[in-house]
Amino acid sequence: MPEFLYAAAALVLLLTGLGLMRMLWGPSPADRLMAAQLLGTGGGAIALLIAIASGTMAIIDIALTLALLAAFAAVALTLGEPGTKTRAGEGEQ
Amino acid sequence: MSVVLDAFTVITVTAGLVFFLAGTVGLLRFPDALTRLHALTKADNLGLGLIVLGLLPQCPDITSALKLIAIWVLVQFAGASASQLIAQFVRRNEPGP
Amino acid sequence: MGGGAMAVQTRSGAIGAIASAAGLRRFVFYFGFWFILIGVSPINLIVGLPTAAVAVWVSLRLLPPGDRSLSYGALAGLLLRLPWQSLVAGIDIARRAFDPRMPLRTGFVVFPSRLPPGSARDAFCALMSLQPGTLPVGAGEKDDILFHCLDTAQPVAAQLAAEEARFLRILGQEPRNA
Amino acid sequence: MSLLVDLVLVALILMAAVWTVLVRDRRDAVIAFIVLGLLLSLVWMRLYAVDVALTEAAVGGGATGLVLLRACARLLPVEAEGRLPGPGTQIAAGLLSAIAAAGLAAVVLSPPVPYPSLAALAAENIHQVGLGNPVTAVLLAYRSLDTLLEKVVLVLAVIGVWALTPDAFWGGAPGSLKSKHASGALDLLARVLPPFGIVVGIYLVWNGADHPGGTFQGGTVLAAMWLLMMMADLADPPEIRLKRLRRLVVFGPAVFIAAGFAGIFMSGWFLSYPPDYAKPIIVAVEAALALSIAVILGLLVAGPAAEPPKR
Repeated sequence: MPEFLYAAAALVLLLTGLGLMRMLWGPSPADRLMAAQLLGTGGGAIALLIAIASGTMAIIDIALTLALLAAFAAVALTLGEPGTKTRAGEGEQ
Repeated sequence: MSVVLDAFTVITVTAGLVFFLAGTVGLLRFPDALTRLHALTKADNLGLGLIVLGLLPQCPDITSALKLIAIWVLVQFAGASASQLIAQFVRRNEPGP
Repeated sequence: MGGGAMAVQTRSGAIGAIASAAGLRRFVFYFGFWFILIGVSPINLIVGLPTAAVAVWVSLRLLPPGDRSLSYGALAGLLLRLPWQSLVAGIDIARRAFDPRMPLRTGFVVFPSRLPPGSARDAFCALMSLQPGTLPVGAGEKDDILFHCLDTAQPVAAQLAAEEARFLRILGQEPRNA
Repeated sequence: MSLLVDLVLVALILMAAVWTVLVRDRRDAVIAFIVLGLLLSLVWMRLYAVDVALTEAAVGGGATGLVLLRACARLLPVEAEGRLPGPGTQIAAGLLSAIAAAGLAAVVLSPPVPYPSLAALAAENIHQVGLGNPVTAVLLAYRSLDTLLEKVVLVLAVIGVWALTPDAFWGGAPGSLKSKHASGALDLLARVLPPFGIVVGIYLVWNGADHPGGTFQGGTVLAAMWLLMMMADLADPPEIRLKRLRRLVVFGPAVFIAAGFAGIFMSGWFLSYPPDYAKPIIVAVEAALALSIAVILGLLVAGPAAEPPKR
């Protein structure tokens, strides 16, 4: 069984890695971010597969951390937009 | 019994891989950003869900099984939030319909 | 927790808030989450108590309990449907992605929502973004929610209305004319 | 099979790294850097260095993106005014980066033989510390002076960021992190996620004594939750003149130093813990450090004060 799970982890890495073509192609930052998002979910799946395959339960915590912070890149994207308030005087409601 | 559980794991994890493939294919093939977002959230959330389901019988104890399910729920919620945030970003930055 | 600025003023009320019915329910919930993470042992129990208390305190500030009582039966039904919905949505995507002709009829649907703006509507949007073929992309005029759809030939608005009626039942409101 | 995983991983990392450097748009470079962080976390996992993988997942997945994309937004008005660094500055920056990279490459490519390691000695004596996680034992017992100084550096970093405050704004609050575009999805996320994040953050710190995890991972998760609330306008960045805030910043290092001095009286040396009490002391120091790290990381992202103090 561990061999199968390791192979599955390798395949998830390969598949989500292929998705990174979208990071190269774009065209918009949103498209590039989607590739990162896909890799985040895939990374969680890889962590869970390896955790069970190797019996190293601590690796589950990596998937937990990735899951908890999965939406942060998408939140951060709006920070980098032109017109986002970051300077004095503009920040008031 | 263990053979049945192992077969269950192999089948569900393989199905999960199919949906990760679908997510990647959709992300690369679909014509515009909003359509690609559908592929991103729905296909790979299901992919992760099936992998979690397949790993449940292999968990050494009940708490780690529950932990896996909790991770899947967190990813669902994060995916739902992230896809809406990215969709709103796309709408603002691309003159759409 | 780092919320130094928002902390402290209401410390005296914190224990009272946690002792309320909603606070206790949430305390059990986060305490359970703590045990899922770490496993059961006496020393973990001791650390879990203040941890859950802090989580409840923050949770009560961020999501104050409403005066409506939730229908837990309807909520459980919705949560049980979630994995099934996820499966249908994923198969829908896979079918379109793998098909060489790629059958897509994307477009926007304006859905007039009966939910008031606020956390309830946001939660509805989050749920709908996990549904097959729909993705909320923002607010329209007045109470409208704008949805991006994979297949505009489907009766999307009717499906959304049915989902909204289910959602309203959780909030303890019987759908009036759905 | 594992060779295949490694090859794919290395290829992806090289691609992400080269793309980060080559891509011209700053925001695209940051996204590629986030991808690089995720991949690095997988590498550490592959090496079974779970502690490091956790740090990379928390820092690379959460904090780095926020810091860098906020920096991008700050640079927009600077760029609009045409105040870009001249060719001299750019060449100097490039040269310095090249020298740093060459130095690192030299160290990595020509290690001394045999490779110096204290791992066996550390593992032999770990029972004296009473911790199950060797990484935490090394960080907080064997080389605690290094760790202490690292945390003091974080305090200095906050002072450095605050020093950029214009005189008129001294003591005021950092600029709002609130997104200009209101979003129900962000609001819901910032109302639902923080309680879970608090439980996970404390779990990572507490679990870190005996299993992978620790102060930095837990502190980063807590900081991310605070920042999420600030971005959704559910919490305001605090005024930097607040005594309470400043006490929180120095609380962790202060507890650490106090534990160090206590060591002089209890067992003869600064930062030496008596074996029977080592674990409780270390856990207390870790808890205090995690709180300070959470506050410090939040303040570093929030940046220097950008409005005058109220009243």
